[in-house]
Amino acid sequence: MSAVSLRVENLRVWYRTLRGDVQALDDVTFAVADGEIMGLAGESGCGKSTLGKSLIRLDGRMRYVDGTVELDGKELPIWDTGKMNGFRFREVSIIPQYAMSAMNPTRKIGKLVEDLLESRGVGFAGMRAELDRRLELVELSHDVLDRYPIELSGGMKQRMVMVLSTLLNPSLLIADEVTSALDVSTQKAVAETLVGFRDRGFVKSMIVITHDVSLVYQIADSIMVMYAGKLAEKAPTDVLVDAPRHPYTQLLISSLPEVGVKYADKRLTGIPGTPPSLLRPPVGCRFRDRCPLAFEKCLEEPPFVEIEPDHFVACWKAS
Amino acid sequence: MTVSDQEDLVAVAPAAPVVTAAPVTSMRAGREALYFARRNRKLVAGLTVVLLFLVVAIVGPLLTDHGPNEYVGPPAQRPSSQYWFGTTMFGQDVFAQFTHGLRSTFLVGLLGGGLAAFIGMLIGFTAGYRGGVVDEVLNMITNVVLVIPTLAVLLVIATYLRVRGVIPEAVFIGLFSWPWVARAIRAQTFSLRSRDFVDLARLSGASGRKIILREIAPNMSSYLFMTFILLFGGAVLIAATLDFIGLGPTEGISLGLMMNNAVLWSALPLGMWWWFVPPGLGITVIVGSLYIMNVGLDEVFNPKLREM
Amino acid sequence: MRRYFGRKLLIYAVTFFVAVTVDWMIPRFMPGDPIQTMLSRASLRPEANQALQAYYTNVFGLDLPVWRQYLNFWTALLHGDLGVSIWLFPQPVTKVIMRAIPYTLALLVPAILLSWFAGNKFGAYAARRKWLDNTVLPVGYVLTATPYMWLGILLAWLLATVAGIFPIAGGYSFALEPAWSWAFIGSLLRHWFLPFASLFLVGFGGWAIGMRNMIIYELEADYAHYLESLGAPRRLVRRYAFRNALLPQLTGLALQLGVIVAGALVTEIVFSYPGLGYLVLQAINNQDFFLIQGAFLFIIVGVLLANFLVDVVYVMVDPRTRTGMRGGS
Amino acid sequence: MRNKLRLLIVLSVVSLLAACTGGGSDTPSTGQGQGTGAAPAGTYPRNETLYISGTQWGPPNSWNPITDWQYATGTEGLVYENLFLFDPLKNEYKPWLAESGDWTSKNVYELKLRPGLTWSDGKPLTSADVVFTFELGKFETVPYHNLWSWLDKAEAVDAQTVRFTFSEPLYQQWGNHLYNRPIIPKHLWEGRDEKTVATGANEKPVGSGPYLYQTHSQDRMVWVKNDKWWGKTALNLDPKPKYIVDIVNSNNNAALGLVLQGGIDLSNNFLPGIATLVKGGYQVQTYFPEPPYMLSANTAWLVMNTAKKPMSDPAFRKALAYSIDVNKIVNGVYGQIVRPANPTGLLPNWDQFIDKSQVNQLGFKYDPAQAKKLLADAGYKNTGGDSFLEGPGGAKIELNLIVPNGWTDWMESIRVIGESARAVGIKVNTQFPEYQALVDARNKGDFDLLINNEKQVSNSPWEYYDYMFRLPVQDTQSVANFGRYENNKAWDLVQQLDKTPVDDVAAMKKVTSQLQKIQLTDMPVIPLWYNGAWAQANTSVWTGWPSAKDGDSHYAPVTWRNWLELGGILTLTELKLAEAK
Repeated sequence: MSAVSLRVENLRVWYRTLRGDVQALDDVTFAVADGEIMGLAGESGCGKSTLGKSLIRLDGRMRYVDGTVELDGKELPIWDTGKMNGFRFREVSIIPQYAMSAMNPTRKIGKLVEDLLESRGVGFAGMRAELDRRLELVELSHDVLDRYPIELSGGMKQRMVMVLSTLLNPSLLIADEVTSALDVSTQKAVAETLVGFRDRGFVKSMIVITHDVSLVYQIADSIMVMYAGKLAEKAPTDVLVDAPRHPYTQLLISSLPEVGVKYADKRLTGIPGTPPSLLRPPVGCRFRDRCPLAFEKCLEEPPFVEIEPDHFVACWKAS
Repeated sequence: MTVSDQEDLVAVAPAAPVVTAAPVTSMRAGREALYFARRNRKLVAGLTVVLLFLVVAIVGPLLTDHGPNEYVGPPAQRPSSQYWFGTTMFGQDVFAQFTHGLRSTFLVGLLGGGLAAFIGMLIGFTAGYRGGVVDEVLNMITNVVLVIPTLAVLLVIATYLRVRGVIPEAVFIGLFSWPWVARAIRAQTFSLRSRDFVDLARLSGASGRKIILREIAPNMSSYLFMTFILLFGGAVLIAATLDFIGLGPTEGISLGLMMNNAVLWSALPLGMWWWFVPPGLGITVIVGSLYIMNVGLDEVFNPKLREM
Repeated sequence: MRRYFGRKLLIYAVTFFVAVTVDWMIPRFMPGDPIQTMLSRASLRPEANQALQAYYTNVFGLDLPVWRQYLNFWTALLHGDLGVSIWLFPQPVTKVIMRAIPYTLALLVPAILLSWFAGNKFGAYAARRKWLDNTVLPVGYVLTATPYMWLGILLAWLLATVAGIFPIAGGYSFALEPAWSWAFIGSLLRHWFLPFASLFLVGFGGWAIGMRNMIIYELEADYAHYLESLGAPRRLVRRYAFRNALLPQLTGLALQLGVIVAGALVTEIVFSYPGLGYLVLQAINNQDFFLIQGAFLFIIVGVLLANFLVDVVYVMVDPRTRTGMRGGS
Repeated sequence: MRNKLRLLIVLSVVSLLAACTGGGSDTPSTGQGQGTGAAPAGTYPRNETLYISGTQWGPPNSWNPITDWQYATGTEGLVYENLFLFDPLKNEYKPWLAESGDWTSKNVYELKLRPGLTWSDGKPLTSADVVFTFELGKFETVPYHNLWSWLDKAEAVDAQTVRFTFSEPLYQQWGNHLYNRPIIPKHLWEGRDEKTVATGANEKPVGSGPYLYQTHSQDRMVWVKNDKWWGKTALNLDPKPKYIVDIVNSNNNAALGLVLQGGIDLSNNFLPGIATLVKGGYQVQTYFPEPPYMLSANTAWLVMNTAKKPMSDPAFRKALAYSIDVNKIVNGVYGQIVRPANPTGLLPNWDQFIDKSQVNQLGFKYDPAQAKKLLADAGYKNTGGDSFLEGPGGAKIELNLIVPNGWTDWMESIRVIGESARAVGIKVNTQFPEYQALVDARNKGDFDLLINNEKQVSNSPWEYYDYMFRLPVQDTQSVANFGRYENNKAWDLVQQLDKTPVDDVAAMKKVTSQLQKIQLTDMPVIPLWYNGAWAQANTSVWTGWPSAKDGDSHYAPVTWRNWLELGGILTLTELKLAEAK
């Protein structure tokens, strides 16, 4: 694949809670190439959404610990909300989980877009033509701009948000559980639209966060699996699906008889136990207690190494 | 309506909670709430103050061997070691009056607030759960009572009664301060009614009453509690107003009555501040801490608001 | 939207009807005989007393059958006639009340509006600004928890009795006759200020707190987070949050009206400000039920109107009502 | 938002203006007050204005001298005048409009008016006006209608002389009429129908007195001096203040505050704590420099419902009288600004009518032991096990003592009475019903015990005895004998007293002594204390207030309804401006 677009190195992001720090992202290192759509999968609470968020906006309780994020060679100052503003929307953008309620209910959508653009120093008038074009693209009539969010159906809102988030052609788009709220048929449409955006060059690269492996299977070039705040495995889609190397990935895939219908979200019935608390994570491999293959070496932390081109795994057995 | 109703609740009393639909039923959540409760400064502080006054209200009167209205000391004495809060024009012990007044204040709060909460819930739940015509009717009643200024009605009732006591006063206050609660609870019930755990109960053939008591109410328990606190404060303030106008209890004593007497007996020009400052201060502090307590509770039950 | 208003109007209509009926009952079902009370003030010889008793009973139409009295009350009411005051006989109740109304309005209208706007502005400003929040919160809570009359008493004592900066009582200086002179207007203002201040402060605290809490909810709302993720400046987000938070505050205003009016009444009493509240107290002390009746009706109608006003404003600012899609949990 | 705020300022200003116009709407615009609006821009110069308060209990609303329970105080006395004044301090009639008046025969009274009397509109005041005034009483609804049941005719002999011929002369009552009937201008009232006369508001009153209507609003009544007043020459009296501003009673705070700050020159309010302030160097003066500070205005009675057990038992009533610690009320509640009543209840100015020796022998005083003894002797025993007595038949005794809610001094007082009574074993509860409810219960005889002081000081103790003994008892007793005490002998004596000429003091004494004997042995009502003629004067602007000090004038410095003709008016004429310091 071509040049690297996003490079994340040793990223650590913790959650502040009264009980102490939850180490939601621990020493995460990976890269996304230009034009790559990377699926990001894992159980809920594995840190995938945290990763997504931390690339664009840390919320009140998230704390940047260390690590670097580079986008198109420029470093993203993700620890500094103020500095980060410059990159948001223009360089990095997000389609949030809550697209249904992402728009101010008391503002006409057009006005909302205008306010937003103007506030970012972009003339609304100048963008109008492009905006209309993209609305057509997602099969929204222009007059949605004169309506209030409450007047739109779920699917319409979803598409509106997609258009809005990508309006400034960001280099990286984070799509966080974009389909979970929708019914299967529209899911497909949305997924295709995402690809369409990439192909039309509205966005360079994309991280599609989901618990629906089947979805990423359809649209992603590569898939990255997380477990308990750490990366488990990253590989090109087919490789990961056909020949997963990490025991967790294997269980994840095998638990879906035929890729597609089921969600990896529900606790893996096959495996006894639950993911470890990230308040005081265990030393060594975090999958240890549940891992069928676990052995004493697992007490040391396995590195996330490239065992073959573009295929990274964090498991002593894999290497 | 629910959107605005939720909002109503917030706006009604400044400290009013917006209910986050997150049900706090499971033990874990319960324990967690307790955990945060103990660490919430607002809640702890507010609670402490209220309890402190409660203790004074309960114990205080026992410290004085004379009734609140007896002439015990020399008239118009400044606070002294003998009379901690000084004495009135007639040499009544202001401290004794204050502590007894606190009692009636708490009584009015509990009784009035409690009654209002009860009626509010009764109507709110029924309207919200049954819906349809019942809802329409109840909603109409609610709105009517809502618009009529409580005090105006209480004025009339008060003038009507020849002899008045604290308890009837509390009851009447309760009878007229429930509407906003009813509306808010109705809104909540609406949103909960369609939840699957309610459906489940309904399928399992539970009676409406059971469902409300077992499924819906518990899910709003935190919220109902906060509502009661607000009603408590409200009742206390209304009572104070009535008493001050001279329509309070014709027997016994209350904080509002103390202020009323202080003004009637021109404590201001005579500079007898110790007569009119304590009662007002008492009410303010109690109600104030109740409100602050409420914000605390809100933060406890409502993770979004917790400041880390 | 038409349905929305239709519903509201119906509610107001019913309320009005109920209120008027209750109102009508006041003098008739109170213990004792108002006429006898009035005459008991005149130390008359028994003979004269009986003659007058009969005469006045007839004047007040209290000798008619009850249902007749009720109908007459409505007809009279629709002609804006609320009967004759007993305490201030032979003054018509409407006239007596009309004299007091301007003072009450002069207190209420500015106090309500100013405290509402200022409170909201301030609360919004304080929200999520640590040190301000920590100072505003407590003060605000203390203020809203303060009984109106107590604040009034304190102000009266400190600023009028002790410091002597402001007058103790009355609507304008006792040395003046109403006139379009600066002296007179100034005097009006000086007498107006303290009662206004106590109303304003209590209200201010309440609204500030309310807004502060609302804003915090709004800033945590999804749309706020989305905007921030798209790098929208704080200003924009806060502007939206404020706008949205105003709506519940508006409904709150409607709900609080009754309480505020009550507050005005007691405040007037503290400063013996010649408004409606002071009048009501006098009417009560003098058991002039016809006057109480009138005042009661005025208050209710006032509150009803104000409520309706708020409704209209609400519809103007909240699209959800306008698009007829209000609510729907 | 800023512009919104601006809008608000505008709003509030607007509403303020509303207030101005509203406040003004009910008053004639400056200077139109009977064409005497000398006041520049409607301000009253402090050194020409007398501020009084404590007389007007509500917005001025009527200037009709006939309805003497609701006219703006001052209507009678300042505007409309009486034939005589009566000075209760000296017990003498002072000729006023009348120059003299005599009983020319047993039932003919001849009245001479002063020459040169004029109405404020310039017309002369003659005997025709006097006749007219009295003949108005022929209207059923005019309060003094019953005068005509014993007055036969009133006729003008000449411009100055009026002859009254009585079918049955009631000298005491007549004496009362002489200073209580404000004289009304015939030329303005002729042809007014009964309704207007009996209930009209009579705006813009035209009288003969030293002051004229200037203006009024809810919280004040303003009078302006009548420069053409006949009294200047005829009486050689001249009230100094050009304006009298009568401030409607607000609350005690305001009143006392204003008095202390010199905002009120004379307050006839009951102002608690005044005793302490008189000594406080506030330039506040009362009639007596030391307790009781105030003159006595009326007697507060404990009225017992004698139609009910056990109040129907004289022994019980007497015991109750002995049980009450009046001094505790006088000192505790009133701070000594009232004085305990004489056992006869007669006011100090009727001292000559009190049969001292008889009082010493029959009179009661605070003596719990004696009270207990009386009760025991009369067969009241504690058989119920509680700490209270039961009646001779073993009937439970639990009495309610009531005063109107909000009458704070009385509310405090009956707490004391309740305690006293309980101390001797009589269970008395205190209750504070609303005034109206109380009046109702009182008139219907549906009460146990209450306090009443409706009879004011007057020209004759007859008023008091009429109040105690009036018969027959009707189902509603609206003005007298609330206790429903029936004693024909007493009532005969009262009527006999009424028929005794006012100047025949000896004859009067003979009757009153017998009445007192009945009263003291039978105790139909219990006299408690003398309410004061509350008067607190601030001397910072006006001096020359009446007081007990010799050298000062001795009048009742009271401007209450019906008190101007008891000397209040003379208080005004005695005032001087304080020397500017």
